[in-house]
Amino acid sequence: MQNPYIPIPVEVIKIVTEVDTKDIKTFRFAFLKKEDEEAFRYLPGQFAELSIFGKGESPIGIASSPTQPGYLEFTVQKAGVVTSTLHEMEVGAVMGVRGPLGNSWPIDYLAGKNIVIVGGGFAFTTLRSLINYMMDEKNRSRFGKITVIYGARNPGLLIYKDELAAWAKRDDLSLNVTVDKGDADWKGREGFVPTVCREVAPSSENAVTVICGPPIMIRFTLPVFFDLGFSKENIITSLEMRMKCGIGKCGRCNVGEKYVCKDGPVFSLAELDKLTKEY
Amino acid sequence: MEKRLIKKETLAGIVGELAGKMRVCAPMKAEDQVLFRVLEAGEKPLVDFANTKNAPKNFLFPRTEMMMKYTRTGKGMVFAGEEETDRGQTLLFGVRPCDARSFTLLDMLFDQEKYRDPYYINKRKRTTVVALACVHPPYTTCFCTSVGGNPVSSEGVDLLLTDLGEAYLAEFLTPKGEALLSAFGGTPAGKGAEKKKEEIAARAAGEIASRIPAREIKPILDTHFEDPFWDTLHLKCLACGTCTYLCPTCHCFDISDEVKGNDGIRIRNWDSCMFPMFTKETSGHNPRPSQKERWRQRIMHKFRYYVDNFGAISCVGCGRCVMACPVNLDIRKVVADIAKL
Amino acid sequence: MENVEKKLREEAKSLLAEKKVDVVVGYEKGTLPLTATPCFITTPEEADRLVWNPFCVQNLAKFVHDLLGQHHEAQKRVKPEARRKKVVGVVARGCTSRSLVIHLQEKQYTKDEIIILGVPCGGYLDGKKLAALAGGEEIREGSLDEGKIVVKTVSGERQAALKDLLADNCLVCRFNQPVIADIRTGEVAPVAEAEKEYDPVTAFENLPPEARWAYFEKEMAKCIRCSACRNVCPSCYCRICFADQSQPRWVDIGADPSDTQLFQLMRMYHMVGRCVDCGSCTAVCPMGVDLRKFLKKLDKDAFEMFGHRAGVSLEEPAPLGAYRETDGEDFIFEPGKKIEA
Amino acid sequence: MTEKQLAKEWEPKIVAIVCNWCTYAGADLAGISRIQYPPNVRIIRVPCTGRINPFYILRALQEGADGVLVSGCHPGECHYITGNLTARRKFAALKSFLGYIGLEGDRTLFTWVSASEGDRFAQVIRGVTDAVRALGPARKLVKGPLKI
Repeated sequence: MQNPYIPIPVEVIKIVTEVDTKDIKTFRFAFLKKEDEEAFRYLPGQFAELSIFGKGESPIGIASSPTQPGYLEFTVQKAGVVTSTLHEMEVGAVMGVRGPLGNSWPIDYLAGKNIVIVGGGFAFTTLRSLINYMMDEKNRSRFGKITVIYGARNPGLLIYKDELAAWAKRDDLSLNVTVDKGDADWKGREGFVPTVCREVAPSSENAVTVICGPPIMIRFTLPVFFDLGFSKENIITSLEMRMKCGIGKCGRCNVGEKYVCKDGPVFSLAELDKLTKEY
Repeated sequence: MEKRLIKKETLAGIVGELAGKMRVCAPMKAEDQVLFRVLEAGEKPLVDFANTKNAPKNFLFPRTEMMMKYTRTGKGMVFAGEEETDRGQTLLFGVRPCDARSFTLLDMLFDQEKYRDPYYINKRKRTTVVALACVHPPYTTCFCTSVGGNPVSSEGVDLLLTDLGEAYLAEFLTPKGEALLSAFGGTPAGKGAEKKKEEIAARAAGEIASRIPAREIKPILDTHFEDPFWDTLHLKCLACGTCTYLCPTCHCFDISDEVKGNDGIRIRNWDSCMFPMFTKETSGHNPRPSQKERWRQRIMHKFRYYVDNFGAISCVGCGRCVMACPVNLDIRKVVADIAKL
Repeated sequence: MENVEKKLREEAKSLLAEKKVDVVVGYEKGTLPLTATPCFITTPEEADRLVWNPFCVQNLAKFVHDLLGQHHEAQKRVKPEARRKKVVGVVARGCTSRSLVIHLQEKQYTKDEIIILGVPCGGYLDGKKLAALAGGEEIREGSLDEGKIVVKTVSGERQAALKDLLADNCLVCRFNQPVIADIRTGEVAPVAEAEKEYDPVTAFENLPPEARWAYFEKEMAKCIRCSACRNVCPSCYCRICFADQSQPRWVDIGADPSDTQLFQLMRMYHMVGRCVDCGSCTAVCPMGVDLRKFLKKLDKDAFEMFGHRAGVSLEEPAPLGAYRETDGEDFIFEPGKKIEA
Repeated sequence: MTEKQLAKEWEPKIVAIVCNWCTYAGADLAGISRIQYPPNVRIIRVPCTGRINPFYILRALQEGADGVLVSGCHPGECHYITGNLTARRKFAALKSFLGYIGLEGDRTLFTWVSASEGDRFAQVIRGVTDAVRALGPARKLVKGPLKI
């Protein structure tokens, strides 16, 4: 029997400090064993337990896309015991990854539709995975128009700056980056994500929106999409809950009868409506 | 199925003898309590007792269990191996039918198709459950019949023993049970014994004093997630883990690491939905911020979510939580009150 | 006692009717024989549920702290002009009142937030002694009449004098009356043998160190870390207990006995001069750990070393928050001087 | 190696938690003055003995220290005026409690060494090392090897 609790050994091969406050870093891991890499088949929206021996595990969304073989990336904010230790690690360190876990963004459902991606702050990670997945040349034709609205509190807190610049140059993706408040060097858009969504006003015609961000942003963004005519089936988000096992056993992350780790983290609003309001 | 009669006075000796050959866990007196523990060779277990203070789930899902080991190297800690699961066969003697049923409920969770829990399953495979049917319900707080069990239930049992007076009727229900045929010996049981058992079963079920509408509350829970009922229910709850730790069906756990020198282990420990830290996130946000939400979770999990997911109530009616709750927050009363909503 | 109960209900009723309190924390009849359980009365009509008898075990000050603590937290999220005071009425005997004093000393709330319904106390029934009376069998019925406890079990009826079944801490309690009260509901209860208070501690001190260690080790091995002792204790109110902290993690929760020993040692040590010997922790422990054996030592030391009795005076702070220049120094190491264990 | 040999080669490990202003300076002085004392002590410097959480002492024992020494300024000489006076109460109660549960008295030791007492520091360390050596390796409250 395969033991779902045993992490896969990986090595840190690259670390990028994403934000000015230096508390969000992107870690790139390479698998130590080739067979592990082949077995680790994932889709955007899934997560994995980052496992630091002696400290424990922390569930983190996978930020890289399966179209980028050879490595896994995770963007991690320094917060608890595990993430703080991770932030002190250097290239070459060996640790563990356990996954992939959870469901994913519903790729098959998204196929053939126009996609509106709305991200806030550091919750942009699995959305980035989705964007890179869809923008991959093998996949791009499967999706319609792609609109991205991404906001952070200030320019220094925007993550994946290089990629944002690259996407901005593409004509098969409409990118709208905003900050709550700019600084002297900021030439882009200013304004909260919900406001920008209203301004951009993507059509709900054959469209699905994928939203991920802080609860307050989601709360104010949802009415905008209702007004634009998006149905609850076509608004998709990802939940966060404290997790330990990641496979629906340890009992803490359930919302109603669903386990966020096993049945989620991705739910449509229509699905969430059926669950108890405990998140 | 093989049925035998075993002379009453020989039973403890048979089990004691087995203890020399395999790992036998059985109820034993420990100061003023009766607890399951591993027998020494030849040690005779209690056969005449009400029920144990702790649930036998401890032998399949221990309070602390090692998951894996690792060691420190120049590059960091590296994986050094899984827990060695092969600890030979275990005989779990003297399990009450309600507790044996708890194993089938735990199987549903730990032995799900998609993610199977190797630690639990390996122990479960190697454990033979010898149950002692309740000829009389041991406590007035017993309510097994309200949650789908009964005093002579054979669910989760490999060998069921029913006290017929001078002898035990031994029913060897499964291959694991049949493996004990030669050790238990006895004489073939006839129709008379079977009839006597049926009488005993009917009488014992009738003697169950606590009856609660456990199966009736599912539709109420479905629609009463937000209800003023939850606002006061929890007030006297201490947020301790007594109910969940003694419960035969509670299975929540926490995973943590321990390090000594260059060696480390990852272990899992029982956790409890009653603890504030259970769902507290690193950010400080807690989706179940007070004991209200935690109590609701406990009730919902047992009587609603488990039914949704597995079609069974996650309670076997052993009454341990009723007797052990330090503030007498009686689950029987809670369920009865919900039925009135 | 009956008159006390009657007066208590009347007083609670009028406090609630006149809206002088939002809630009265008291005891009501439990669901098991010979038990009482904490209850929260919010309307005058419900006040008749209140009982006062020797089955009232837990120290209710814990709930006062919880209620007011939660209220203070909730008020932080309310605009200043909309903030309101919550007043909690509490049925308090000697030990409960001392815990309230500790809370007031430690500025957990102010005196105008509580109304103390003082009750005289002659001690409460000890669960272990009662279980022993019942021969370890379930108590199916029980009664208390004229100082005599009668219990019915499966094998018959047994009886004993109430005074022989009182908890050890009650037998040596010098606070049969509350130390502070707004309303007093009864005459002075009989004074216990307070002069024998520290006898068991002294006896334990006189054992050889290895015997003491063996006892400590044995008792701690019973602990299942359910936290009932900590959570029921009125003096244990840290928002996040050291045992729950993850940064740093002070104590592990795994299988090593030293972790449990350290958890208990440290929790108890936090009680120096703050333990009112209410016995709640010992009473609620599901595994029957003899916590009082150790806590009473801290009480004795606080009194002998620092002249402090917990929760007796509103002016005198807990001993570890203060000092005197003349405090004893016998324990200070001097090279060449031997210190006895 | 037999147990006897192990015991023979055993050297006590002692954790000394000392205050920055007096005892640590005293230890410095002992060093500068080249006063010899046994190398069994690992020093942890804290601002004041009043800052020491008693759990430090227990954790040191749990992690395998054979003895723990706490030392600060003499009463009345605390850099923070009264830190060591409250500490004195804490440690008096702790030591008494640990003794009560049967822990050897010489496992946890408390003393005062001022900045000018380099000599006394060395003496204390000698005394403490002898005392702990006489007790042998610690067995109580010690965390065992990692196993379930």
